[in-house]
Amino acid sequence: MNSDVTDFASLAPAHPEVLMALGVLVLLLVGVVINKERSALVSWLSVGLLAATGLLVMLQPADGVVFNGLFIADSFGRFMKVLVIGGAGLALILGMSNAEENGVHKYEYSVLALLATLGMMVMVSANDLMSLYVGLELQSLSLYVMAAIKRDDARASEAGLKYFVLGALSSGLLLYGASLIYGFTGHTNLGEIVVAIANEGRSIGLIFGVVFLLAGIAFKISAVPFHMWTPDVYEGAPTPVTAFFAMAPKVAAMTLMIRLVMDTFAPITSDWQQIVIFLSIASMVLAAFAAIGQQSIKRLIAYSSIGHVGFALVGLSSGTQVGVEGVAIYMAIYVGMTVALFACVLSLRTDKGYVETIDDLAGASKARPFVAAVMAIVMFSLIGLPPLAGFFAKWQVFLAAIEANLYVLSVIGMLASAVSAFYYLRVVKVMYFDEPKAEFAAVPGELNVLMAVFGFLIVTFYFTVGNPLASWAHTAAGSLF
Amino acid sequence: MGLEIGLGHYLTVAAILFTLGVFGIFINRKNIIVILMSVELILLAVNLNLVAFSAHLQDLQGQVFAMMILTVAAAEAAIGLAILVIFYRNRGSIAVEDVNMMKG
Amino acid sequence: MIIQAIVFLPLIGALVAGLLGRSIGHRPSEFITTGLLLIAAVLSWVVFIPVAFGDGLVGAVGDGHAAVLKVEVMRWIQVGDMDLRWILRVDTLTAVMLVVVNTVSALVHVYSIGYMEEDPHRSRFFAYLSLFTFAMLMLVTADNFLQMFFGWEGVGLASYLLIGFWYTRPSATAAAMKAFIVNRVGDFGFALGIFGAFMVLGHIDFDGAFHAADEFAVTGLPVIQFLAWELDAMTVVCLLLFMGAMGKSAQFLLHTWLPDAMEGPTPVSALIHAATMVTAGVFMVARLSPLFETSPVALTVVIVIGAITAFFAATVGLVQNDIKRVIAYSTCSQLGYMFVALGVGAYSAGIFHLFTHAFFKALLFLGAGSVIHAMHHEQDMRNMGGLRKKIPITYAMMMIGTLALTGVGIPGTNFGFAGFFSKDAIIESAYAYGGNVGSLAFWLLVVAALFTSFYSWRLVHLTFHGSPRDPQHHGEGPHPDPAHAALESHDEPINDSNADDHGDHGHHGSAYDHAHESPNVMLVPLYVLAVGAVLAGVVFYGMFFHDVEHIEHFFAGSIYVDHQIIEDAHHVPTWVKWSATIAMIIGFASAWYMYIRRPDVPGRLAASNPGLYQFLLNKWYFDELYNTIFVKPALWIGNAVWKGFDDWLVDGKIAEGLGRRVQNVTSWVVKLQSGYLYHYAFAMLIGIAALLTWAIAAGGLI
Amino acid sequence: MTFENSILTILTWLPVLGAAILMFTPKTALSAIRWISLATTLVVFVLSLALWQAFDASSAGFQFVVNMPWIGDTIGYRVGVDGISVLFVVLTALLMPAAVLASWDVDSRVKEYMIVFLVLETLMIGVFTTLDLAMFYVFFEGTLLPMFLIIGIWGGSARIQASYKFFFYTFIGSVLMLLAMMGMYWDAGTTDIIRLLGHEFPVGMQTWLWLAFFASLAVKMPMWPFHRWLPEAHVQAPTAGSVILAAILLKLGGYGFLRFSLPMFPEASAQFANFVFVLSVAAIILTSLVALVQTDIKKLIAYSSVAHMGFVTMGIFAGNALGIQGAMFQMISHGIVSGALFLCVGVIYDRMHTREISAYGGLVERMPQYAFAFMVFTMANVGLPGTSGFVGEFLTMIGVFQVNTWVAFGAAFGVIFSAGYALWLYRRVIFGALTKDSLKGILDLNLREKVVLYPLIVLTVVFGFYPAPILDTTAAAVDNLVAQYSASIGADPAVALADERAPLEYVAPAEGAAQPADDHAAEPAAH
Repeated sequence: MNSDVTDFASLAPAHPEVLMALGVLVLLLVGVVINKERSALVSWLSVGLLAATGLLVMLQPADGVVFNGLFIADSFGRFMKVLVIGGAGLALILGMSNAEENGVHKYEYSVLALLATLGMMVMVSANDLMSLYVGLELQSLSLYVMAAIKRDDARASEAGLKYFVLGALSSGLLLYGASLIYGFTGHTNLGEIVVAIANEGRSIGLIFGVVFLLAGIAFKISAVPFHMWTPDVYEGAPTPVTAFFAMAPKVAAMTLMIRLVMDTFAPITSDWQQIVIFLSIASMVLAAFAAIGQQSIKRLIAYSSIGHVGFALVGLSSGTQVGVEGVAIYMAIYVGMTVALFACVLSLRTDKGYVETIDDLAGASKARPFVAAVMAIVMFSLIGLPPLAGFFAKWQVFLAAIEANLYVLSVIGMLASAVSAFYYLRVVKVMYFDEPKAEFAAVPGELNVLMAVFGFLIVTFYFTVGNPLASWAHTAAGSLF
Repeated sequence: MGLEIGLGHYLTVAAILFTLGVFGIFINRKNIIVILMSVELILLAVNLNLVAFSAHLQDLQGQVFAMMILTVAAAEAAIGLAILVIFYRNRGSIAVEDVNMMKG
Repeated sequence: MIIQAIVFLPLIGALVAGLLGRSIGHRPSEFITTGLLLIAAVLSWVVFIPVAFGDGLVGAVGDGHAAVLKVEVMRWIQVGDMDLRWILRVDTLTAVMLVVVNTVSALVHVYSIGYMEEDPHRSRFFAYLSLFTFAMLMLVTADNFLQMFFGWEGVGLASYLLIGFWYTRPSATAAAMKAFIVNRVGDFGFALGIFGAFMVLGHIDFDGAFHAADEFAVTGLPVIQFLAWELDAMTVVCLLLFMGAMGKSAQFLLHTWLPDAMEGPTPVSALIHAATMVTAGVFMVARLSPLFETSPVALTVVIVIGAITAFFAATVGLVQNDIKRVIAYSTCSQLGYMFVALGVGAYSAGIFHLFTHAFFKALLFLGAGSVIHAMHHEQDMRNMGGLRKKIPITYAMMMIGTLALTGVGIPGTNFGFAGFFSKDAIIESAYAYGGNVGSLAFWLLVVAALFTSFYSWRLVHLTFHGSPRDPQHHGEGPHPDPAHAALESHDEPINDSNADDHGDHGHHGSAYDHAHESPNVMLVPLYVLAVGAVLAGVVFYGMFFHDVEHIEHFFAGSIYVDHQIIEDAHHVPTWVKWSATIAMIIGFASAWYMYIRRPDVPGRLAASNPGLYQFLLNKWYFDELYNTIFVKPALWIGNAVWKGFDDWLVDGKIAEGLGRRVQNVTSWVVKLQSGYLYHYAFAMLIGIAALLTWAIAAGGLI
Repeated sequence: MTFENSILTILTWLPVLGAAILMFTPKTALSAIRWISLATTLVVFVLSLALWQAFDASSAGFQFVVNMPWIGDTIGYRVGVDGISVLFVVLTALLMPAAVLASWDVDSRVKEYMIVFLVLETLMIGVFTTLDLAMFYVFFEGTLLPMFLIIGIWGGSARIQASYKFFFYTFIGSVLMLLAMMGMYWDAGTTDIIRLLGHEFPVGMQTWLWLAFFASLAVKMPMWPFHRWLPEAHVQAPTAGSVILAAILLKLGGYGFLRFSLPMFPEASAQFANFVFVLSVAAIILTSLVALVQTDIKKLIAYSSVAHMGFVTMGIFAGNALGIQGAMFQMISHGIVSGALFLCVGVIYDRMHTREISAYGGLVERMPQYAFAFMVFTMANVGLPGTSGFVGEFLTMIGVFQVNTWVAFGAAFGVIFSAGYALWLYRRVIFGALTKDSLKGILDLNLREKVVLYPLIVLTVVFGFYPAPILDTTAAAVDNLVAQYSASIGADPAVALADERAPLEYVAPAEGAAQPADDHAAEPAAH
């Protein structure tokens, strides 16, 4: 463990984060000095910064532990960082065309998004309870603000408030757990905690700590029963912000969870498995049923994201490398589908503004055939219907579950996915089988591009990204074992 | 014989504080400010835990952790109040009951 | 080559007339089909003559069982150890059938040119006729069970199409359906019989099967687990096969379709429902005689069914008023005779009767057709009478046919009409069979003979003798039969039968006055058949029944020949030999008494015991019975399963019920999301608590 | 890139290529769209014939095999056909042009319509050509997607409910099969079907796997009582949709049984055989009776399809060459016949826009050619010898008779009932006097309809008289399958006769009882 931080080169593993941090500060200055209406510039610059960081992550792979073991960089972390950065960048792009309406045209928005991303990167690379907490808070605090960034909108502010209160509670839980773990193992460094647990075995205090810690993280990935904030915040926050929430933070938190359970709590697998299975089943089932009752598209998306977290956890609960691999692939595909989904939602605008409820989509297939087609594809993919990407995601995680003989979990999960098909199909039905009500406005260019690209990838997953993604996830998962 | 104050007592106190904080969040039906205070109470409990442990373990990390939590908590409180202000501007109330435009 | 020609010429005719008929016109299709059929008929005689009078079948090879000539056409179904091929098999039995089928068919074709001349769909009609002939030929030349089944169903199809030829008449299409479905009931048994035969004998071609059947003499009879019971395999197989025969030959219980089949044009009735198709069952049993010989039980059943049919059909025939239905029931009854012959083991006698019957029954039908044609499609005998003067030739022909049918002849001499020889042969062998079954059959047949002669003469009297009785013609004399009004409804579809096909209502006025002799194209076939009806018996008596050696040599093993029964049949007491003749005379006398001497008697008879009369008139109420115990329940079950199981239970309760449950759960779950912060926080705490307890409990830390 | 290793790939993906081309054709260029799709399907058909011609029927193994790992270490790109699957490929390719032609007059969203159909063709062909377990599921389940849209978008009045039922019935069944497939992967360590066929699954596991597969295949088949979605889907679907549904999608179930249940879980199959028999007979008898009382032409034919599928399942689980060959033939034949029947219904539906039987009657007056075509297919549906419908029914029944006379006895009732409902339908639609004014002006088959129907008539009759092309193709593969099956359930591999001899014993004289039987087994059947 290298404690000498004077040498910049020795920080190679953390270079992306450093770059990001400096970049954010610069952009903050830029935003302050330039006048408001040029703020689109800041957004594009932020996207550029994210792209640069992402490239740095991919092209300059440097494994290692720095900052006295607070920070670890491995291929698993890199995989997830790329997802985080990609998700964040795409979310920013999604917000470009409609910044004004959604009140995300202020340069603060981009800056906050970048800060949140930085926090997520730290989470992904956290190797110590402290860095974990700091990264998580950096992310959360930025997100609270982003949720409420549309200041004059009551729903947005309520979303921010709810998110903040519950988020604070959850970080309280997490901290309480952290303190217990520290107390009963005597360490805050994950690596040392493993050793300690392995030696001392488990105790009630430790289990308490684990439960609280996982509960705190479960809140971030919005797993049932810590999901209650999700529908409200997703509905209240401006759509681009919702898109941001739906992608990067989930990936980061999921990474954190994986790293903790697979690494730190490896010696007490049987214990955390119970917890994860509980979360998984609860999320899949409740989301499947609750979503059926929704009218608002964004609430629907919220519940669907809850459900998908549940499916991802199916892979995790197997506690095997295949499982981790599965989760990694699942998150990647989930991000891809979410991008396409929000691109569709943001490009369907009637004279009454952006589509809010599912019924607003009626007859979209006639007015906007391309958007409708992509949306339908995404819906089928979210169901997990082959040959679309969503199927291969489910295939991976359930494969892991079956390997771990979690038959009940698998059957429940499959039935839940069958139920969930009900509300996804409803969207398709409204778009294709029902008669059009309203006219739809033209679609902005970049959204068209996004829909085209991700729609294509979802459809042709088996031929295009499937193989490279799988092999990359394989190596990534390998670094945890 | 004076009573020896041990780790257990500290933990108990912390636990009680923590429980109070949590209950403060969902028993309280009046004011969001109270909720913010309850959050602080929770963080306080955590800090107490950490300090107690670090004393017990003869190890500094816990106190460092506590320091960090204090600073972050400050930022958190600031942001929380800011959001609260916005909400008040929009709704003219900070009663907990009124925070339910969105449900289902 | 000659064989293929015989079999496939009709097919060619059918295809030409059927597919091109509309484009080439009616005349050409008539001539093509008829011409090809005539050629086929001549060829089949060419095949038959040497068999009958020469030294056996030309080009035949003695193959195990029979001197047989086989022509392989092509492969059919090869699966596992089952090797099915299209093979034309010709031996004596087939040769006989070829002659019967092709001759009658050719004559009917010729006849139809005259009979159907007014019909707008003639080419279709001739296509069907030729198609039928082809199917029938495939049946008789079958070399394996399945090919026979093919012909079997093929004739069924043709019969379906021809009965329903006048498709605008509901009664016709209904009769067609009934015929097909009732036959299917028989085929249900036939099919199972084939499966069983293949399972028991391991072969689906006849020779292989017969070999295997012979083996049983050595190995003993196999036992088969059929349904719940351990049964003698051969009995099961034979009975199942016989079920098919019953269907096709309209035997008791499965006879109901035959009378209705009279909805078809009269030439069809002559060809299909008298001479050829209905005898397919007889042919099948004869063809499979080696199998049936292995199961006495099955043979007994054959006798009983045959005897009952002969009697039952004759009784019904006594009171029918539709000229065609009378003949139809007589056909049914005669088929019963044939089955009795088969059952007692006198297969040759059965075939003999089949052979002769084909001639005189076809003659009768065509004669009846000629009458109907003369009366402008009037078929109710109560509206005829005194036609003797109007259509003398037809009258003469009908007389010959009647004499042959009633079996006029002098026992002990070689003088008699065709029916005389064959029918007496059967009655004698029935007596010779002895035992309860034998004597039962004997007496039933004798009584049936009496009835036969009665209703035949009744037909002649009502139609040709006496004085005209059609309503418009102010003829004298009361109605000879009561319940005329009651029966109008019953006969309605037949009375105005072809009216909608031939717009000649005008004639209906006084049919008698306009009655006219048929054209030669219709009469010539009658002459030919008449010759057959007169001579067929005396000429072929020898080789079919007279002495065993001759039979042996003639059939050359194509059927099983039971020396014992034939010998015995020749040495029955004299009174037995005379019994049939006496019965015939009694029948004739009573018919003369009731319809010429005292035309009022029948009415009083019927009035005095109406129950019996109605019972017979309504054919023992079989249609009503079947309708009640089969058709209605089937439809009821169908409805019940559809509405009750599919729609109500599966769809309404299970599928959509599940959907409703989901909705319930959903609304409940959505309520949980109250929108209040404290509920959310509470939920989180509950979650924590639950996880803690579970983790700790499951972890066994408490 | 030889014919050997490319033909299947091309066959499978060519339709998607066509769909891609359509995607870039302007939606207003209707005739272009129609002709492109027709051309694509025709090319595929020709290629499939080439495949069949190049197929070596004498070998029981898979041919034209391509096998390479693809996604991770589980899913691979593996294709190949054997005697069982090749014919389904041809059948699919044969009926797609018919479907396209039948949809010539579709006027709403023609572009999407054709695209969806072409995609569907790829998925269907993929099911039969793929040799990878996971990919089988991908294609098998993938067919749901286009079919859901076809019924839902271009369907009749109650289309939405029908499409939902279709989707959920099949989807819920299939997810269980998916789990079973994963279990198979972990037990055998591969998704390569060729290797899976060689793998012996533990008996205890087989039971569960069998049931999971049954849950999916029985619904797809559909077997009684899982058939309720079928009539509804058929009635609502557009003509071409019904054709494809009846002719091909139903066959996926039978194919699944032949490809997985029987060879991979023989013990379980043997153990569940009677269960399947019961359901099959129930299907044959009950659904036939239900068909007897239908008032909707399409519904009647749909129910008759269920009954005919009963023969298929019955034959498959008879487990002897007769039964399985019969089942194969029955599937192909039913594909042609039922497809043609739905085309026939489409013909009059296009003219009258009603499926009510009572709305018709006496059509033969105005439409003799149509009456002829309908008669041929009706008779094939009835199973008249000389039509393709007979061979399948006969073989399955004679095959199952060897195993269980009860089943054969029950199934034989189908012979009666099928005649009942088929002729009843024909009588009410075609026969009778043409009294209804609405029908007075109805026109006979036009050229396009003739081009669609007449070839099918020819096939129906030809396969009835000369089924050898089909039976020979399947023979080797089926014999191999039967040999393995009977070996693994401990029956005598000597197929048909061994089975049939089993229940026979001879009464006196005892010595050399079964002797002559085996002689017969040895000697060739015909002269």
